[in-house]
Amino acid sequence: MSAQVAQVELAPPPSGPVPYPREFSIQLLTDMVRIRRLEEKCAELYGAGKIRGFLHLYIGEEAVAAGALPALAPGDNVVATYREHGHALVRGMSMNAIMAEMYGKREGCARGRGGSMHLFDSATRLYGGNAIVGGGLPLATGLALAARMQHEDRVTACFFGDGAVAEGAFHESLNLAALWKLPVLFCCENNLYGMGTAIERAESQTDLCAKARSYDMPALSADGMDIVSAYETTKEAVAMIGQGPVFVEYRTYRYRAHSMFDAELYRQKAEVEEWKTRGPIHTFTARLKAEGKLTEEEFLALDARAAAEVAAAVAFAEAGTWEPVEDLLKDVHTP
Amino acid sequence: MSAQVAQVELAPPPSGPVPYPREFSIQLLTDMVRIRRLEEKCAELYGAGKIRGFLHLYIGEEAVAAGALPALAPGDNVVATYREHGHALVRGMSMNAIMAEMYGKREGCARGRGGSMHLFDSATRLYGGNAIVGGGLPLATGLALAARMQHEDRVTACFFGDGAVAEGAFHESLNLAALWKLPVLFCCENNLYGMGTAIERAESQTDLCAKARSYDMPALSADGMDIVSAYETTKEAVAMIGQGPVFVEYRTYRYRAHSMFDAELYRQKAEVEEWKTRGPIHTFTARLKAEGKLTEEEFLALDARAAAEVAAAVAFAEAGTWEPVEDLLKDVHTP
Amino acid sequence: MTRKLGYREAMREAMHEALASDPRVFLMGEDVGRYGGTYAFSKGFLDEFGPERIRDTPLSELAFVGAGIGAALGGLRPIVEVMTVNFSLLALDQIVNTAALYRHMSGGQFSVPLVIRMATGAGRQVAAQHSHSLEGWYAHIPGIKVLAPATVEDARGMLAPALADPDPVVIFEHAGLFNLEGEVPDDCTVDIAGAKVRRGGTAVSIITYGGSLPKALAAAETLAAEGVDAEVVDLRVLRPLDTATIVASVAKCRRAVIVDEGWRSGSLAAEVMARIMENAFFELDAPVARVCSEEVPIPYARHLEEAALPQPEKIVAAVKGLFA
Amino acid sequence: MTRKLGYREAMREAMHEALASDPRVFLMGEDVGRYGGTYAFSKGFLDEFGPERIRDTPLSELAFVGAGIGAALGGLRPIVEVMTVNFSLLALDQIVNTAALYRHMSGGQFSVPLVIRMATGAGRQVAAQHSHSLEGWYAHIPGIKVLAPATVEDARGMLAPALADPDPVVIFEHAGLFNLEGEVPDDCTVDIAGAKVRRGGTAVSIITYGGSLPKALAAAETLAAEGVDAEVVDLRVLRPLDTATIVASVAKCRRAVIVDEGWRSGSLAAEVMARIMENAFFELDAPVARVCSEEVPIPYARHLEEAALPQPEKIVAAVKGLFA
Ligand SMILES: Cc1ncc(C[n+]2csc(CCOP(=O)(O)OP(=O)(O)O)c2C)c(N)n1
Ligand SMILES: Cc1ncc(C[n+]2csc(CCOP(=O)(O)OP(=O)(O)O)c2C)c(N)n1
Ligand SMILES: [Mg+2]
Ligand SMILES: [Mg+2]
Repeated sequence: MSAQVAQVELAPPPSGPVPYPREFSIQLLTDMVRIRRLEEKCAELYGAGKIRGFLHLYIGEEAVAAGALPALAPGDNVVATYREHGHALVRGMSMNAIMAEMYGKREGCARGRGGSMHLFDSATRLYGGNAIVGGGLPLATGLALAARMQHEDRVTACFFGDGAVAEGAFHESLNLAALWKLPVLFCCENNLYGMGTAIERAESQTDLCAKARSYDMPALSADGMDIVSAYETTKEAVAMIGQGPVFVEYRTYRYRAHSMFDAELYRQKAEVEEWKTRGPIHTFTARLKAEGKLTEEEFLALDARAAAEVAAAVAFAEAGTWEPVEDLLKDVHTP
Repeated sequence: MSAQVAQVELAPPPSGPVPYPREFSIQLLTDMVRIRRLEEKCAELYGAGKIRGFLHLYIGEEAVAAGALPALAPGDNVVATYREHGHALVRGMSMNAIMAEMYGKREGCARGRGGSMHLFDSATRLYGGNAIVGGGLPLATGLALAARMQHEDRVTACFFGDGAVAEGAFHESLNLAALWKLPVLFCCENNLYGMGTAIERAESQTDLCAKARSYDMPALSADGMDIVSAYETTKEAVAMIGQGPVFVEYRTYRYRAHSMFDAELYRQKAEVEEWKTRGPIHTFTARLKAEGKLTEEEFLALDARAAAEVAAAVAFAEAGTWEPVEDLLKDVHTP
Repeated sequence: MTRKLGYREAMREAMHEALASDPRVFLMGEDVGRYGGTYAFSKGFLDEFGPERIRDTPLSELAFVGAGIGAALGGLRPIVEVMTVNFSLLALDQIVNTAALYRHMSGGQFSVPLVIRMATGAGRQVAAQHSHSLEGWYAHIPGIKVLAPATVEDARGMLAPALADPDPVVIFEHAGLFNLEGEVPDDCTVDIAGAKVRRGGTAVSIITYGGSLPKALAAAETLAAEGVDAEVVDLRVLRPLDTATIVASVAKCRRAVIVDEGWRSGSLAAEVMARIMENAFFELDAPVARVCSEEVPIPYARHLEEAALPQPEKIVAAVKGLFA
Repeated sequence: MTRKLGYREAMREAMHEALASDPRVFLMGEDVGRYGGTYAFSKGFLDEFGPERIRDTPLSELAFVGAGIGAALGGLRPIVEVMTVNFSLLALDQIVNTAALYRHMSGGQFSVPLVIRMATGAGRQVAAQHSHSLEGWYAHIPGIKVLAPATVEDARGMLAPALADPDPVVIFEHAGLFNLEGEVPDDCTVDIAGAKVRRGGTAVSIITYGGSLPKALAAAETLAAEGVDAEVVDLRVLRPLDTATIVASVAKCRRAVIVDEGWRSGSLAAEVMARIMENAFFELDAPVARVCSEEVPIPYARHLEEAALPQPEKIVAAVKGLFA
């Protein structure tokens, strides 16, 4: 009774031509690989006790952040969740700052005060990391309000999971953004589960785009395992933003446990394996190779560069310092 | 700029045959008149300082409670709002207990502890009166859950206003009820305003039935100025409940101010006057007369009985006693 | 120079001034616009400043408070009005988990210059769900400042420094004060740094805030007539609490009564007593007493409501108890 | 007879017993079913009791807590699990404005026999938004009872009387205790009426609850080694507070330290100090001290988190301060 298979028909693995020049294609792939390598290392470091607290891995979902964020402009705002290493990285935070933060070191983006769930970066307009499910949606709505009132041409992209859709915050924020026609891109990472609860057990209506449309908001659905779909759909959505908010659903899948404390009793191994056939990195790599945009040597080289970046980040974090305990009360208020 | 006209096309006044026997027709009319006379007196008593605190009148909306509640069975549950005198009365609470409660007397349904916004009656399964907008919806969902789990054939009717639709509680409750297929009748009294805010300024999608349907929940719309429409639609909805919750919108209008502190700056007098042409009592009276189901004498007689009932309730309340101050801490906990 | 002003008008003037002088300031909340403000604080603003800056919101406390946080992060200076503290429970997640923590969680990268105003308190027979006095809860949260203007002058003057503060500030306006009138200086500049002695005295220190201040002052008058010279301290700033002023008054008077409309157990009064315990124990001639609300949901009936709340007579009795 | 039991297993047993013995009892909350419970408290329950009685909910804290209230009114005995106190902010409106007030507002017509359980506290490096300790807030609300099982025996025994209580009961389970092991009697019947002395002593009374109890006991051990015989009082029931036991201990020891993981200002510790002020002032040889969390959102880094929270060393130092 406990295990269950999510009730979505599994689309065939992403395939077909990649409509981008070689360089951009490789950038997309590289970002996915960077996220993957970073997080594989994080899992290892968690086991080693270097990273503590909650750690939520994005492995399997890389095409979403790596595909969606390049569709944004540098002046746009990004709001994310506790599963946001990928977003921070692709948005432009240095892997060093991310890793040092997870180590709890002073050289981390939040001086070690936030950890994995609280990556912030004012330089790239990354407004967190938020450990409250749905907590980012009202915030994003307000950021968009500020942009509109100040006549700034700025989109606010707000990432959240399928689980967040059940929260009152989702409803109130979508309505407010639609009512006031605010430039918010609601990016729902639908990985079919909120912790151990499959979407069928959380939503009476599992078509999330239909839900978004009930606010009179346009909604698009992307294949979140296909970086081409993620990028193209996001671009299309951004172009529609002038008239008000847009909702994008990215249908994706989490390969790892929800967090490091999850025995995964709620789904069958076979389901995970099936989804792995749609893996965003290997399918995209295969497509690029088929098109002659990438050779195995090139892939190995970029993978090695990602691994080197991770190794450097670990070294950076290891060499980092601890915020002095005397500074404990710092940054509760603005000096 | 301040005043505005609600953006709904005004339907013609309710008309046409009344498909009920004389007795039931007159019962429906009588209940509307009882509410009206009760509340006119309340307004007067508020002016006289006999009733205090918040007082929200239902005048203009009587067809909703008087039409919807007779479609329920005695074993059904009712959850209402702070604008619930009518619901309490039609559900079967004595006018004496209502009036004494508003006086703050011990003989009131809540021993004077609740007042106008908190009418409760265990005998008729009236679970309040709730002064928090949207606060009753989760409660109703739970009452329905209890009924379902205990195999009781009991509907829970939950009344709330158009303003409540923007609350997260609405979203979470409708989803939960639809997901679990609970026997809740969500009764939305859409009087076009939440306090001074017209529905167009509160909802990106003003078709509330469309919103309800986004939870995969059937939704019906009734003319809330027409007691026949209110009764028939509610009956139809109750019959559909076996499969899960049903949403009913009653399109209605509040003739009086939101509360006793409202200068009504937000709407034009002309709008109110226009809606008065659709008044639930006079249009229904006219229809009954036209069909020969009611004479002017009969109307005057039932109106006089209502007035007498109100006068008796006032006398009852006036003669009531005060809960002793020594009992202040009573009923914080169950003894 | 001074002039006569009402509390309501004072708040209105303060908001008007802020809106007129800083284009980043805007007002957002339920019925602040077309309705003219639940308590008429913003009457006429919509016509003057337009719907972009005077924003009627849907009944979505969580989202519009959160939107205020976002707007503050985005460069604006929002005044978010939550109609009453009772409804703020629906927005507490955003206030506590986002606004208050944001600067710290981001390692100091972002500040949230947000002002949240809300009516608080009982006394108007609006019953259990509309009569909370939860200032003490808010005063527990690191990362926010909490203000309680209890005089017309503070109602007029506290908003400007609150808006100038780079971090979130929550202002509690007790509904029982709205019809208060007072003489105020033409220049209503006030600090939001600490407590103020509203009435000097030497025999007992009555420490209070918000809606209980007039009651404390009334009690002091009664006591004066009976020869007891009470000092009345208005906390004004509930977080951070001004321990120095509290301690100075208590050290002088050697006796103290705390008056607080919050329910007795876990009230802000308890915190004031704890501070006195920690900082002025040896100055005390008697244990500090408190007059709080009874531990009951506030009842509708007037006589029960009155019995549930702090009243001047109870304060007088508590003071006398200290000398018994 | 006694046996060895873990805190986690104790909670699980208690729920199992309730579910098995009373068909009106059911468990509802996020991931209580298929996931096996966030902290594995309900592992296997779904298979044993079925999805009607072990209800996985959507992420809708407000609605499912409210639904618990309705279900209780409708004749059931729900155990509603809110994953952690941090998320309970989203449900506070229903807890305060509905559950707590319901009986009083209805003039005694309806009671709400609801049990809400939630994890609380810091200490696992889960940072600012996941580390609140808001027991003190809940203890402020009339109409609810608040429990804090800090021993395996209480974890095993408190649920049954909570379910038997006709009114809402909130149970706080400190995540730092989940791996606690203890010897428990075969019959784990406990009351939910008051505090308990966990360690007898005469020199100082250390009063605490929940996750801080093991720290207080550790501090008492250290102090004992240095010749200071500390008594440790476990409040257990945070509302209503057991003033008598507090006062008896303080009157005996004449010195007291309150240990509370809540932030210092407005902490439950302040209320305990206020009660001592009111009831045992003349028995005190020194002002009561408190060891609370620092006034900072709980940071992620271990060394900062440790510095922010009460620790045995801080308790020892505070006790020594009383004798200085
Ligand atoms: C308000 C709130 N409730 C519960 C939790 C605990 N929690 C953390 S993540 C999570 C699942 C969220 O699922 P989803 O939104 O689908 O995001 P995903 O983890 O799948 O990326 C839960 C229940 C929380 N952090 N916040
Ligand atoms: C959560 C909450 N927010 C605000 C209020 C103040 N308030 C009371 S009634 C009301 C309007 C509600 O409108 P609607 O739901 O349409 O019901 P109506 O009054 O029109 O019957 C408001 C804003 C409240 N009681 N509760
Ligand atoms: Mg998910
Ligand atoms: Mg309405």
